Amino acid sequence: MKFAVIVFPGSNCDIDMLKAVEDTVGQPVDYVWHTATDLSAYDAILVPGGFSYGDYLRCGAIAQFAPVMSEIRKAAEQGKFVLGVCNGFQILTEAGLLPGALIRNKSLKFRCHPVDLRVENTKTAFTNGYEHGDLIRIPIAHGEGNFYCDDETLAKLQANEQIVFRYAGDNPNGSVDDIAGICNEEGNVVGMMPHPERAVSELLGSADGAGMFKSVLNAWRERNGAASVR
Amino acid sequence: MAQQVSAKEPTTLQIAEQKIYKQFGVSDSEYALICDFLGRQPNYTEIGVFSVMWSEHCAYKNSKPLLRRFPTTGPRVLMGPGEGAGIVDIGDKQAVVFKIESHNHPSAVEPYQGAATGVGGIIRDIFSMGSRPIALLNSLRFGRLENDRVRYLFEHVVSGIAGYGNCIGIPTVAGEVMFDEAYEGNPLVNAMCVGLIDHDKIQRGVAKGVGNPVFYVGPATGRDGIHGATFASEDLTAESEAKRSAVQVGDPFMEKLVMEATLELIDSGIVLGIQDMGAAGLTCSSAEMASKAGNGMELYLDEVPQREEGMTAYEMMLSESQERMLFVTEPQHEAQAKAIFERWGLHCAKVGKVTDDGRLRLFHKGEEVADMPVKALVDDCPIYDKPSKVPDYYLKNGSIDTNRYEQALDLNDALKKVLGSPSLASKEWVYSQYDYQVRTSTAVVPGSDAAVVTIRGTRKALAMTTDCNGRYVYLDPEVGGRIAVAEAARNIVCSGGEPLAITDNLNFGSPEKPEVFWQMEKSVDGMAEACRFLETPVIGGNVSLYNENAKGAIYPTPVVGMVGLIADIDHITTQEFKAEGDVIFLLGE
Amino acid sequence: MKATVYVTIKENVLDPQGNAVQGSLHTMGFDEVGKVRIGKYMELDLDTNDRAHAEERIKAMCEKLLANTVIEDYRFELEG
Amino acid sequence: MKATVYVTIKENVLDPQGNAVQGSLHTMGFDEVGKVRIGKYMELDLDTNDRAHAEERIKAMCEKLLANTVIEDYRFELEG
Ligand SMILES: Nc1ncnc2c1ncn2[C@@H]1O[C@H](COP(=O)(O)OP(=O)(O)O)[C@@H](O)[C@H]1O
Repeated sequence: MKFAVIVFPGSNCDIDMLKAVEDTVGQPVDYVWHTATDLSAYDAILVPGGFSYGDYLRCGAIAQFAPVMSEIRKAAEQGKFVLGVCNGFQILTEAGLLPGALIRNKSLKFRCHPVDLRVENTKTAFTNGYEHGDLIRIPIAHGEGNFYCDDETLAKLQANEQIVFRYAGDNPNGSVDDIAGICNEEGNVVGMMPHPERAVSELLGSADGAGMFKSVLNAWRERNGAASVR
Repeated sequence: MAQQVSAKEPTTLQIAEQKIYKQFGVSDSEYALICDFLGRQPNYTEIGVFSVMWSEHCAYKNSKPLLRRFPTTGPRVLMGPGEGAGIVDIGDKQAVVFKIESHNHPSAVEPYQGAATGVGGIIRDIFSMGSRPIALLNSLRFGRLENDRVRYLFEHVVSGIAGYGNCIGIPTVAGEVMFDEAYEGNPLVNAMCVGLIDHDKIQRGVAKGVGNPVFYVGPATGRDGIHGATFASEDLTAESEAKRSAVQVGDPFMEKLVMEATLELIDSGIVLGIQDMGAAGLTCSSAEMASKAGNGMELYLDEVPQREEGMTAYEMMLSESQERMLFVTEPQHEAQAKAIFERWGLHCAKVGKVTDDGRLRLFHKGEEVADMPVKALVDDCPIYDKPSKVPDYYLKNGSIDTNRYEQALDLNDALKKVLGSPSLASKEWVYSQYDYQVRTSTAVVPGSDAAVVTIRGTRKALAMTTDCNGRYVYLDPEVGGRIAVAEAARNIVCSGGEPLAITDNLNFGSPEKPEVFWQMEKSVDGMAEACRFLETPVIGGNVSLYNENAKGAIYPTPVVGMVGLIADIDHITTQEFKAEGDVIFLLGE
Repeated sequence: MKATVYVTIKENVLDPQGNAVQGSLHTMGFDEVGKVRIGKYMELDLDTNDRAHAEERIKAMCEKLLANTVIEDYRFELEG
Repeated sequence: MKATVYVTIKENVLDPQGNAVQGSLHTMGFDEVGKVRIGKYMELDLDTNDRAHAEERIKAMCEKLLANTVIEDYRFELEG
């Protein structure tokens, strides 16, 4: 299985994401530049956190026009696995690959600390290794992670089981329905504010995020008929 | 020498007759010296360039004699003070690079941008050595939180530090904050950056190779941060004056691009010398690079990217626009260098040439507008030995019989007071705004003694901390100076590290006051003694003087930034009690 | 030609910044302040003299980049 | 009464946000766009009918909180 980590000008969790893939599933992984026009070689596309284009204007707003975005859109339509974390999530919503928008934290402050997440949907490619209702500890680090959508969209998200993670303790940013992560209707595109790539080793505080990388490898193996890993 | 381009600038004669140089902080005797070095009177651009090169900030003219008292060498020291940052060997052909710097005065005026650009500046010092920045620290002092302006400063300084560090993607892993009336109106904002480097990648800021081109990279130069004297010299209407600002605005996104491109450029092996444009921008970087190589430099100012129209030579040389670098390569590598910057969306302009005449010569609009000996600019600033005097408060305190005071009776009450003081309370409000985990190497996050950052691909880690208690230093500068170093060392040791070296930021009041100069002397002596004893040499630092408010000087605050090596990640220790039943020991008296 | 673009947060979307500013103004004693909404104000120089064309282009810029219509409304003015 | 406040970055102060948006608009093919400056736009409801008084108060709010006069300019309009 081959992973791509997309690098925009201003991405800064790209290295962390690549190392997390290496450390958790040991599969081939490349940095792919924002100007790339072909992602056909990759099975999973990871859009990392950071401050693409300085987060100027709105987080993720400018990145949606990078050449690689139309390739990501294509990959998503083909059912490939796409994960956006933090700024990556913001980019996916700005690009319309996921519904809603991420606005300023209610506190107006950047917040960096571990949070407890409840796994609400284990059917996505990135969460099949968890049990429904699992509590996992994963750090957040964002100033604009307050997920917003209108009531109609929220009802749809709930009805289709598109809410993947909810904050289990205090909601750190004021998001609608305590949402921390969502997926598209098909479940192959996931976006989340917390950073699973920062939670892949006990030395750094938690290894609860490793399951997401293992899940997607499983999903790929199931799809391709190879034996699954646990 | 050609007269100024702008008719608004004072003429050479006016500068001499009206003693305009005094507005730049150049004394009569310094002016006379400059005339000697030039063999004539300086024009406006030249006096501007001299004034910044001969400022305390660049020349350390009041503090150099003191800095010589620090031990600066050791078996592990690869580079001591003098370059952008010091470098210490950590084995396996790897080294750690670090330095601390202050941005006190800009932060007092515009706390968010002042703090942000302070962080940006220290990061440039680290990556211009060829080193990958891996962590940021800071040391902050404010007045009492009851004061509204202090709260404003505190809140915005913290968000400025967060704004810059978070965006560029370097974790802010440790620091300290204290509140005391002594800092009212004059907050201290010291930022430290730590980087990693392989021995064979170490760069210096030297303009090597006569005839080689000099390149400018980064955003266009604007009129930011230019000496107030410019404003005074122009016919400004009230309206145009209101529209201007001397404050520099940071652009961490731009710096991220400049950093990545610069590291890639250095990695490619074609850089002969590189330096960031910090204080006094183009002036300081060009003069210092030429001086270190024993060469001269010509700059063609029309080639300098400009953000505003009609900028004069003076304005371009003195601008402190942020996120800019100057580097030298061989002519045949020009295309390769440009291609690297282009990939990062950056423009790189050829703005000059290395010469053999030992002079800094500036050309603008077809004329030579300045011609100065590099050595005079960099090395020949007069050094002053300031008078020093034991302050009365110190003599008075020394005669107090402390046994006369009763012991606090209600210990519960005393404990509550101590715990409730903002200086001792948890700093979570501060550090939860910092992304302290990006780069996924922070093994000990803020909240323990020293922060610990692991080194990928090895079992090693680095412990780092900033410390100083200005009140102790005020009460007894020598002992206080020793305590600052010792406290830092204890924090490192408690985290499992062996102290390697320190960087320091000497924050003091006006050196013109003999009592302040005495504090400087004594605390430097105390720090130097502790450094010798602990074998932690001083590999770099920064001096910030004239920190005063209406009531006088701040507490003398020589902040110590220390880095230690943890040989194996299994040695990392944290502060908290681990399990019920564990035995507790008290070390020392 | 100069374009001025105003981007405001939609009525039904929470505006944390506006709320915070309102709160601060009250603490500072400006009790007469009711609702506060904070948006963006942009000035763009346009190298064109064709008003109708400029209008169309600015609209496209707003829809695509300058505003996020999930949470924001926009309007613009052209001048010169 | 309603107040509209416009906060802009002073002329010679760097506007990284404006620069980034300008660059992005060019990449998107909006080549006619010259300089872009981005500021803030605020709407405040005021519970008062005294225009002169409101003017004075709004000015104070701008100076103290709404604008950072070290790097920003402001202007406002009153209505209603
Ligand atoms: N300005 C700051 N930036 C980052 N971390 C900070 C800052 N101030 C304090 N901290 C962190 O908070 C913790 C406690 O700090 P402090 O109160 O100074 O205690 P100590 O000096 O005993 O370490 C430390 O881990 C320190 O790194």
